[in-house]
Parts: sequence; C-alpha cells; structure tokens
Amino acid sequence: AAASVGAAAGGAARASSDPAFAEIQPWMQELGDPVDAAPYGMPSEFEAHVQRKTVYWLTADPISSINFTPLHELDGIITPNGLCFERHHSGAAHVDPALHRLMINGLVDRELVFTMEDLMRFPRENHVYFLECAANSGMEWRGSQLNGCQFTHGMIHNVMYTGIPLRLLLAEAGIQTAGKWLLAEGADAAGMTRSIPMEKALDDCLVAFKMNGEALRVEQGYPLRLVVPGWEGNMWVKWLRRLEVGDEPWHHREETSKYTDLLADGKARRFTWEMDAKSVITNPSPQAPLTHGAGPTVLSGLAWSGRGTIPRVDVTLDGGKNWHQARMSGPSLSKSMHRFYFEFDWNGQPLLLQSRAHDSTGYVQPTKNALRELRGTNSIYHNNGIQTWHVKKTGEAENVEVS
Amino acid sequence: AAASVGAAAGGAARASSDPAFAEIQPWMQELGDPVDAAPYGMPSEFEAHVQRKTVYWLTADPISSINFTPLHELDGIITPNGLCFERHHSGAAHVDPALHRLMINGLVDRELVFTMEDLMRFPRENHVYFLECAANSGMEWRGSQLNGCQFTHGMIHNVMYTGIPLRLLLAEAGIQTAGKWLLAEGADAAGMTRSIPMEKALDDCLVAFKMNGEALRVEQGYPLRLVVPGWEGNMWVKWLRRLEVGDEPWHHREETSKYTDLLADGKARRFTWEMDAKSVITNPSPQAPLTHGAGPTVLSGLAWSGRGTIPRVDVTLDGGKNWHQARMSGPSLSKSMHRFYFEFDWNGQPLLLQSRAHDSTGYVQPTKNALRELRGTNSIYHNNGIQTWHVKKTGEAENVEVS
Amino acid sequence: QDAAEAPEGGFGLGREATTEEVAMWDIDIRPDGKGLPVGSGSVELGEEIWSYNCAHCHGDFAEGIDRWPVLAGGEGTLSDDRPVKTIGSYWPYLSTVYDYVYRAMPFGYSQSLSPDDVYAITAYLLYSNYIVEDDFVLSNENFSEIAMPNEENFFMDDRAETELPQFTAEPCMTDCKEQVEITAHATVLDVTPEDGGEGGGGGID
Amino acid sequence: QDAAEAPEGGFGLGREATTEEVAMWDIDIRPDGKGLPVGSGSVELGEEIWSYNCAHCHGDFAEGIDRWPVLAGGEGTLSDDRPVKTIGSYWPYLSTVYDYVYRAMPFGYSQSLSPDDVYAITAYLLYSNYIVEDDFVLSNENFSEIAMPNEENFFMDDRAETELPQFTAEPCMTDCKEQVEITAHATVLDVTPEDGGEGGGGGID
Ligand code: HEC
Ligand code: HEC
Ligand SMILES: [Ca+2]
Ligand SMILES: [Ca+2]
Ligand SMILES: [Ca+2]
Ligand SMILES: [Ca+2]
Ligand SMILES: [Ca+2]
Ligand SMILES: [Ca+2]
Ligand SMILES: [Co+2]
Ligand SMILES: [Co+2]
Repeated sequence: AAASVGAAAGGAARASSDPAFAEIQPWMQELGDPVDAAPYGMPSEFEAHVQRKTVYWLTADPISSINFTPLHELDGIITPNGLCFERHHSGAAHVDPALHRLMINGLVDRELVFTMEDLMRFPRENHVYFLECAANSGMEWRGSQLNGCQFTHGMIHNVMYTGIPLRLLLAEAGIQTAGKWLLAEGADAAGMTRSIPMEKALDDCLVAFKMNGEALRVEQGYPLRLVVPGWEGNMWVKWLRRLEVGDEPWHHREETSKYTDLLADGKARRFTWEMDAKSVITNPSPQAPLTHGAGPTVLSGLAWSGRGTIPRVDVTLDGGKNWHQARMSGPSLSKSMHRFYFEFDWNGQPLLLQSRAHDSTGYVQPTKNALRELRGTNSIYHNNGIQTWHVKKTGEAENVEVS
Repeated sequence: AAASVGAAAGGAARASSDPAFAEIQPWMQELGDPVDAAPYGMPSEFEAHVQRKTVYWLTADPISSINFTPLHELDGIITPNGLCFERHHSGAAHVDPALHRLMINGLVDRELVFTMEDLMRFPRENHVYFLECAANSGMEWRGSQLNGCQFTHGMIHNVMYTGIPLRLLLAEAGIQTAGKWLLAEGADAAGMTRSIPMEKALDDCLVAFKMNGEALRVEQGYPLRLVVPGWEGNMWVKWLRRLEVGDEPWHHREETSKYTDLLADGKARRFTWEMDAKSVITNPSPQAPLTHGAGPTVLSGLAWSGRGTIPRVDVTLDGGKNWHQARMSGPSLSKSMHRFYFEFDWNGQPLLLQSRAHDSTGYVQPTKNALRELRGTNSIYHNNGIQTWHVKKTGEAENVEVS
Repeated sequence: QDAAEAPEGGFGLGREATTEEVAMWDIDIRPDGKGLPVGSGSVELGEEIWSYNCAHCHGDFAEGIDRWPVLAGGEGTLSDDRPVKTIGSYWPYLSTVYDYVYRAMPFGYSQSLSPDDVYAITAYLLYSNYIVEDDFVLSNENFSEIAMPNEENFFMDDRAETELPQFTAEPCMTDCKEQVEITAHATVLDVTPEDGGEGGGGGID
Repeated sequence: QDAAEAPEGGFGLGREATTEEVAMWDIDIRPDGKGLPVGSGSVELGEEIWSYNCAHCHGDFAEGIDRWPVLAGGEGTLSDDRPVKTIGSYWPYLSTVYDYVYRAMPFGYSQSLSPDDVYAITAYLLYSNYIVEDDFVLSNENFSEIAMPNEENFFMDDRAETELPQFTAEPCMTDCKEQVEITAHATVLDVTPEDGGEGGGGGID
C-alpha cells in the first residue's frame, strides 16, 4: 500500500549530522507487533544483556549454586521476577501444585494437611520485602575481589509478596505451650530445613504464593515459600511442604555447617538471623562505568535493613573524607529495599565512591575494616561493610578498598 | 548413584488415600534446574494459562488492537511486566535505543534533542501508578457482555515507574509564557499524539524508562514513555520522541474522533482526562469460580482512583441490600491500585457480588445505571460503574446487572 | 521521599536541535492551521490517490470495508442507538484529518505521502462527506475556511460540576433495597472470547 | 493496612494428617535424638556403602574430590587463615549428619537410604574424623552418647551486645580523614566472571 501517486515527503529538509535523523525510522512507518504476539511478554531484544549471572568457580556444581541479580541494570526498588537471584542446594524443583501439600505437625493440637486450594481460603496480606542471602558480599571478606555490584551485592531481591500470615496457619493447628520453635522444610531434593523461633513465626512471617502479583517462580519456591522478613534468605524455605512445632531448635546442616559465622578465634556465632543495614552504589560501578565525561552525573544505589526502614543514606565521592546526604526515592517500607540518588557535577577527576546506610533503629552501616576487627575474615556470611568503587578519569570503575 | 546397598526406606508407612503421599515426589529426590538454566526466568509450566488475552471481534485487526491483563490470576497490587495489557494503534514498535531521540520544540527558549544517555543524567523519581485505558469496561455500557474480569476490567495495569519529572526536562528547554499546552508524540507508526495541559505536565508527569525495576517493555513504549498519573492510558504516550510546547491544544485524532465521550443528546465531552474511582471483584469472578463449596471464602478485588488513594471499599453479597467494609491490604499509594479482601463464610447459596470504591476526595463509585442516566450508553469511554457477579450454588459466576 | 530538583540555570544537557531536525519531526497540524505545509490538492486527484492507497480498507466511498473504519456518512445519528461517528458526522476539525492521514496512514506506510497528496485526500474525504463539491481544491490558503458540521457539539469535561456532587454522598450500608432482580446476563449476549462468538455489543474502536 | 485475622475457633480448613502421613514426612532428627528411627550400622558396612554411593564426590576418606565438599579433617584449623570446616572439625552435633545424609544425599537420590544405611554411613564419617574406632557400631541406642569435638565453640548471636552499640554512633560528615589511600584492588585478584578466571578468594560454600 505505498503512495504510488505523489513524491516522497520532505526530502529537502533531511539535513542533520545525527544518524537518528538520517531517515524516517522503520518503526515509525511500518507496523509493529500485533497484540497476540506475546501472551506473556519478555524484555526487548536490546536488553538481552540484562541477565542473572553465575560465577562457576564459587561452587562445585551449577545445581547447588547461585546466580546474581544484575543490580546495576535496575532502578526503583522492585526486582522483576525473571531477574531475582537464585540459590538452591539441589536445583530448582518443578513442583506440581496439584500434588503439593503443606503439613503442620509436632507440638500442635491438630496435625494438619493443606492442599493449595485449602490455603487459598485463608486471609492474605501483601508486603514488599528484601530477601538477601547471608553470603551476599561474602567473597569480599578477605579484600575486594569481584568487579561488579552484581557479583559483590547481587544475592538480593526485593519483591511484593502475597501470603498468609504464618500465625493464622499455626493457630489453625493450635500451638501447644511447649512449642517454642518451628522447623520449616522444603519439598526439593535438598529437603531444605531451618529452625525459626516461635516469636518470629508469630510476628511477621508469611506463607507466600505470589510474588510481584503473579505465582511464585519455580526457582523461588513455586507454589509455596516461607517469607521471613529481614532475616537471612536461607530461612525463606522454598517449595515449603512442612512446618513442625517443637520445644528446641533442630541444629540442622544449614544452621551448623553453613550459615554460622566463624570468628577469628575459632568460635562461631549461630542463629545470626537478622540482616544488618547495608547499601551499595549500583551506578556508577564496575559493570556500569561513566561514559559521558565530566558534568551532571546521577549516582544511584540501594539500601536496606533487616530491622526497619532506611531514613537516610550518606554518600562520599572522596573515599570518606566528606559525606553528603543522598536523596531517598520511592516508597519507604520496612524491611524493603530503598532507592537513593545523589546528583553531582563530575569534574572528570578520579572518585572514590562509598555509600553508608542509616536504619530506623539508629544503626549506621560500618566499614569492612570495622567488621573485620570484630569478626576476622573467615565468617563468610553477613558482610555488610561499606563498599568502595574507584572511578577513574576514563569513567571506568573498580572494586577497591581504602585506608 | 543409587543406594545399591540397603533396602528402600519407610516402605511400610506409605499408607494414605491422598495421592500426594503415594510416593516420595520426584522433585524431592532428583536434582532440579541448575542456576544457569534461565538467565531471564519465566513462570512455571503449571501457570501457562496465565496470559494476556485478546478479543478478536473488538477491532478490525490485531495490530491496532488490545489485549487484557488476567486480573483474576493476580494478587497484591503490582502487575508483572509480562502481563501488562497492551493497546497500540499500529503495532508494538521495536525501537533501537541508540537511534532514539527525545526532541523538545515549540514555545521554548531552546529547542533541544536528547539521546537516551543524556536523559540518564537527569534526576529520577520512583512511583507506583495505575494505567487504565479510557475504554476499560467500555463494552459494558449497553449491558453486561463479557464473562470475566480480564475482559470487563483488564485494560489496566499497576507498575512502579522510574522516570524523570517532566518539569525538569521542560525547564531545561525553558517554557515561554505563552506555553500552556504540551503535545506528546510517539515514534511508532501511529505517531501517537495527545495534548496535555501545562499544569498537569508540570505537576506529576514523568518521562519514564523503567517499569517494575527493569527497562520498559517494547509493548509499553521502550525505551521511553510518558507517565500521566491518574489520567487515561492513551495519554501515556509510548516510544516518546517529541514534546512540543504550544499555546493551544492540538485536537488530534485521539482527542476528537476517539477518547471523546458521546452523550445521549449527541453532544460529546472532550478532554475527559481523569479516571474516576473504580473497583472490581477479581475473585470470585466468571473466570475464577468458587470450587470449594460452602465455608470460609476469600473475596478479593482491586480499586483505584485518578484523584488519590482508596481509603475504603465496600462489598455486598446480596446485590446491594447490605454492604460491608472490605479489608485494604498492601501499600496505599496515590493513583495506584489498591488490593482489598473480604473474608466470609459462604452458606452455599447464590450471591450477587459488588464492590464500591471510595477515594480520598470523598467520591463514591456509582452504579452503571447512575452513569447511564447522566451519559446514556454511547460514550464508550469512562465506564466506572459498579460491576455485579452472580455466583450460583455451583460456585460458577456470571456477569449480570441488577435492579 | 524527596522531589528531584534542577540546579540554578539547568543542567545544560542535550543539544540544541537544528532547524532542519525540527522541520523533519515537527509534523503536527492544529485547527488554526499551524503546521500546515504549502501545497494543494483537488477532490479529483484525491479520489485517484484514495483508490490506490486507501479504498481497499476504507471502501471506494470511505464507507468502510469489513471492520475497517467508516470515514463518511452517519450524519444525524449521534443520538441514535448505534451512532455512526465519521469525519463528516463527528470530527470537529479538518486539521485532524490532515494531521492523522500524514502521520498514520496508509496503515503500514506512515509519513509516506507528500503534502499535495494529503491535501488531495483530505479534499476527497470532505467530498465523500458532502462538505464540498467535486471540483473543490484544498490548499494551505483556504484550509482554515472549512468548518466541520459537528464542531459545536463538543464541550469541555464538566464532570466536576455535573457528576462529582452527586457521587460524593455518603452511601447506604444496611437495608438499602427491598428486592434485587437480575436485569441482564452476559450469557444472553454470549460473546465471551472463550466461546468464539463474533461479538454483539459495541467494540472499543 | 489492616491485619488479616482468624475467626474465633479457627477456619476449620485443611484436614487432620493421618499417623502414617506424619510418619512418612516427619524425617527430621534433633541433637537430643528426637526423630531417630530404630536401627544400627557399623563403620565397616558404612565404608562399603560410602564407596558405592559417596566416594566419587567426597573421596574415599571423605577428603573431598575437586570442589565437592570435604567432610573429614581440618581439626585445629578454625582460627587459621584458611580454616577447613568439616564434620569433625566444625559440626556441633552428630544428629545433623544423620538428618542431612538421609534428606539430601546422595546428591540426586535423596531419601533413598534405609535407617541402617544412614547409621552405617554416619559411623563411617565419625571414623573418618577419628572420633570412633574402626569396630564401632552406631545405633539409635548409643547415638546421643557421641559428643562432637567443636560443640563448645558455638554461641548464640550476640551482635546486639557486641556490635550494635558501636554501630549506632552518629558518624562524621565533614573532614573525616586527612588522607585516603587505595589498599586493595579487585583487578589484582582478577577473578571477575567475565574474565574466565578460576577464582582466588573464598567461595560461598
Ligand atoms: C491496510 C488497511 C488500511 C489502509 C490501506 C488505510 N487505512 Fe486508514 N485506517 C486503518 C485502520 C486499522 C485504522 C484505525 C487505526 C487505529 O486503530 O488507530 C484507520 C484509521 C483511519 C482514519 C481515522 C478513522 C477514525 O475514525 O478515527 C482515517 C481518517 C484514515 N484511516 C484514512 C486513511 C487514508 C487517507 C488512507 C490512504 C492514504 C488509509 N486510511 C489507508 C486501516 C487502513
Ligand atoms: C554427585 C555428587 C555427590 C554424591 C554422590 C554425594 N554427595 Fe554429599 N554433597 C554433594 C554436594 C554438591 C554437597 C553440597 C550440597 C549443597 O550445596 O547444599 C554435598 C554435601 C554433603 C554433606 C554436607 C557437607 C557440608 O560441609 O555441609 C554431607 C555430610 C554429605 N554430602 C554426605 C554424603 C553422603 C553420605 C553421600 C553418599 C550417601 C554423599 N554425600 C554423596 C555432592 C555429592
Ligand atoms: Ca508543531
Ligand atoms: Ca468504527
Ligand atoms: Ca457464553
Ligand atoms: Ca520431627
Ligand atoms: Ca567446602
Ligand atoms: Ca579482570
Ligand atoms: Co546468619
Ligand atoms: Co477521556
């Protein structure tokens, strides 16, 4: 259906040195995709590089391993489901929801079994929470190692969950007086288990079935996951199949061999559940250098705390000599990620960038060295120290530590 | 690596009439997916039915058409990007961001051209907003027509946007005193245009580049879309390429032939921008019947207003004889969807379900008949009348109207 | 949260657009004629261009084929049960025709028509709608003289005055009605997509 | 937002679990022996089962092959620069071995071992860690008598007392340091995934 009568329009005016003006772009002349092209949509082909990435040398096998959220490619506070980092210990289990059950047993008045349909009849709540692996930044204990916030800080995501308050399910079974602990167990081939004190279970835990509006993803525990707000990600048992009420903790593998924090003197902290306040500058960062030269520059980052909200983040451009309060942006929700920005006029000289989170309890994110002084460098877990990026004149950024 | 020595465990105890207990499920014995299986993840194979759907008879061609968000399959307030309904007038344009420009021209001190990289140097904000097509529920003006809230109410989504306040971009160009209107223009083959009064442009509009944390999807205007909070979706120009400041509105096709509201007397309202407060019960609904019989039942739905928040939603089970206040759940944000629940003990008898939204200005969602009395049935757009579902004894639900 | 702010004097980002770049992209037309290029076209030439480029969707007389838009006719139907909204019966301004045809038509080859082509097509669409005679020639000179029949019937959104007061009353919560009857069923119209029905009610245009 | 609440007396949802169903799923073991099935197994039988089912990953002597977990050795290394955390050197309770091996091992065929198999493997792992002699037989009867060497070195999270006071001071904002030197570079360790490096620093276990 070309215009066969009449000359092509505006030929004379097409004078510009910018290739964007060289011609009418094809997408402005030709028809695009119909509405039945993608019943479930995917990102643009121009965003194919925005991916979860794994680091093969971290684990023996990609089946019991981890991949990382590309924090430097994201903005705001919601992590899209397709980019939420994965950590599983025997692979991501594909559970048939029709054959999935949740059992409550142990020190309860009635041992119960629920189908998914039963669970859909309990009242639900909706909350945005971050989930951070206790090992996030764990590779950095001995010194800066990985060049990119995806790798140094990408074992985290922030999602709106829909779920049943755990206390309602436990009340349905009737907790006996001696019941002070809860064992949560997954239906994957790791049969993942963690002990949770009853106080937390009755406080803000959820048995969630939706994330960011839709069903949980397979790799996030479809069809059912425990949500343990502010506490380390390993406790958020995926493919949740069983809750046992007991009088003592279980001291299972993931709370003894793993997820205990070995200190310098050979002693180890157990049950280090809460995630301390933490922040990271996502842009600029090693995977997201400054490419525009001197002038107006947007610095952006994320901050979170397992103890509440983040009313304030400080940013330094000179490695900690002087600090500036960042601008917080987006909803400020308890135990959720917060987005911060610091806009500045870059003079084109090298920068030593750091961010420092303050949480609503008054806790201020410490330096890595302050943590090392208290804990040594063998703890693997719970490294919430301040991260430094060295931005060079070229705009490239490197993971460094400073005096 | 099977256990070749020793007998299989626990054989004796496997006595249950529930097939879930017939055997150890394969996903609890065999390894699942490795962490490099899906660099960008997709929903479970058991959720394949959760899709955007189109209605072929609505338009001449699926290229200038619409598909609908499956509201009855979602929960909470965030719409996942892959399920956000689509409406485009010449197909979804695949725009190369390297060749995309934003021009500001007209009554400004400096006519400007921005690359995407230039735009990334402006300050950003993050907000959750609903986007509703003015034609949402438009097929219901003459009477209940479509059996499913996906079709009656699914031209809406709710997303966290990251974008540049439009006022900052306009200030950069310098608005002249005579500049009272803004034309926003898209780079698709429809060259979509809408006139926006300057007051709104300087208030809360954003030029957005991210949705729910990641880049805009192609069908939502990648790489740049205008966000016009609370106002009809057609104004949220996608693939945004140009902003012209002028002294008068443009009266273009999408604000004359379309998106004007024809009243019974043949007169038509123009510039009906604001979306009135509205709500719908998403569950139960025709596509999501009650399958569990009498007893505890979760009724759920969504409410929103272009004028503010939704402090309250009322629900009736008997077609409007008696109303009950629903429980609001999740963050209450201005010009965002709100989730409500009403838990009740279903007696197994037929129900006539309705919901009624109250917004923060005191506006109360009207009945369809109240709207028809004021507007007739030819308006196509802005049908925010109360929706009725008739739930039968079987739990099936039908789209009906009541006296 | 804090609002994003601009420094005194702005950011100095972006670059000035060249006159040529603005000319290339600034394609919009307004009712007062602002934006119209120099040019002209006759109903006669318009009919010829139309038959090659437009008629296979919109019909020889702009009457619409299958479900493709109807562009002519419908006068006096706006308060009918099934109003027919066309350029002649509904559109308030002629500039919208020129603007839209150049930016969006023919469907699949936007911005391919010359100014003279568009003047001619616009003249032909006026003729199809009985607004001009068959010897009419439209140009940037006489464009603003054409008044569209339905212009007066558009008015600014008045919901704030005509609806909001009525819709802000505190509603009844208990014993609000004696009887409730079902007055309409979706299953009677029977057009739910799953059923493969061809549709009975109005579309969304 | 309002909190979700339960009605007086609960919802009555779900069904009672049968004794058999609970027995089938209630596989967890606790340090006090709760959960242990009746059974027993010798170091000798354990070695045989181990060599068929475990040794190709964890090594003949539980010393670990390639990057697969090391399960024996490492005594006295916990305060070293590179501590070796094994069942013998680190794990506080024997019950964890029994529980974990049954629920998660062998990798790829979980819950396939019989109680006697697991007792035997557990006995073998105690032997590999020099905690029992080669003629030892482990059973539900003597299980709780085994104390693990490192149990005393675990203590409850004390950050609230040892760290929080120090980390809640108002921090310096201006002129906080005279000099700033870079003390470590990621590029020196050179293990960023893009580079295909084989890794230098610690893994995440
Ligand atoms: C291949 C089919 C096709 C061809 C050829 C075509 N059109 Fe269209 N036309 C459409 C469609 C589809 C729409 C509606 C687009 C939308 O939904 O926004 C439309 C809309 C229009 C409208 C607006 C109708 C309204 O009520 O708002 C006008 C005016 C128009 N076309 C004129 C033309 C002219 C002039 C030509 C030839 C130069 C042309 N069309 C060629 C398919 C076509
Ligand atoms: C195919 C390889 C493979 C085989 C065979 C295997 N394992 Fe493992 N084992 C692993 C992996 C991988 C892990 C770590 C899993 C994780 O990351 O959670 C592991 C972990 C363990 C651990 C915990 C280690 C720690 O430090 O926390 C024990 C104990 C163990 N295996 C015992 C066994 C026993 C007993 C068998 C045989 C019955 C066995 N394994 C067979 C791969 C294997
Ligand atoms: Ca213009
Ligand atoms: Ca039509
Ligand atoms: Ca039907
Ligand atoms: Ca137990
Ligand atoms: Ca190891
Ligand atoms: Ca390198
Ligand atoms: Co911990
Ligand atoms: Co409108």
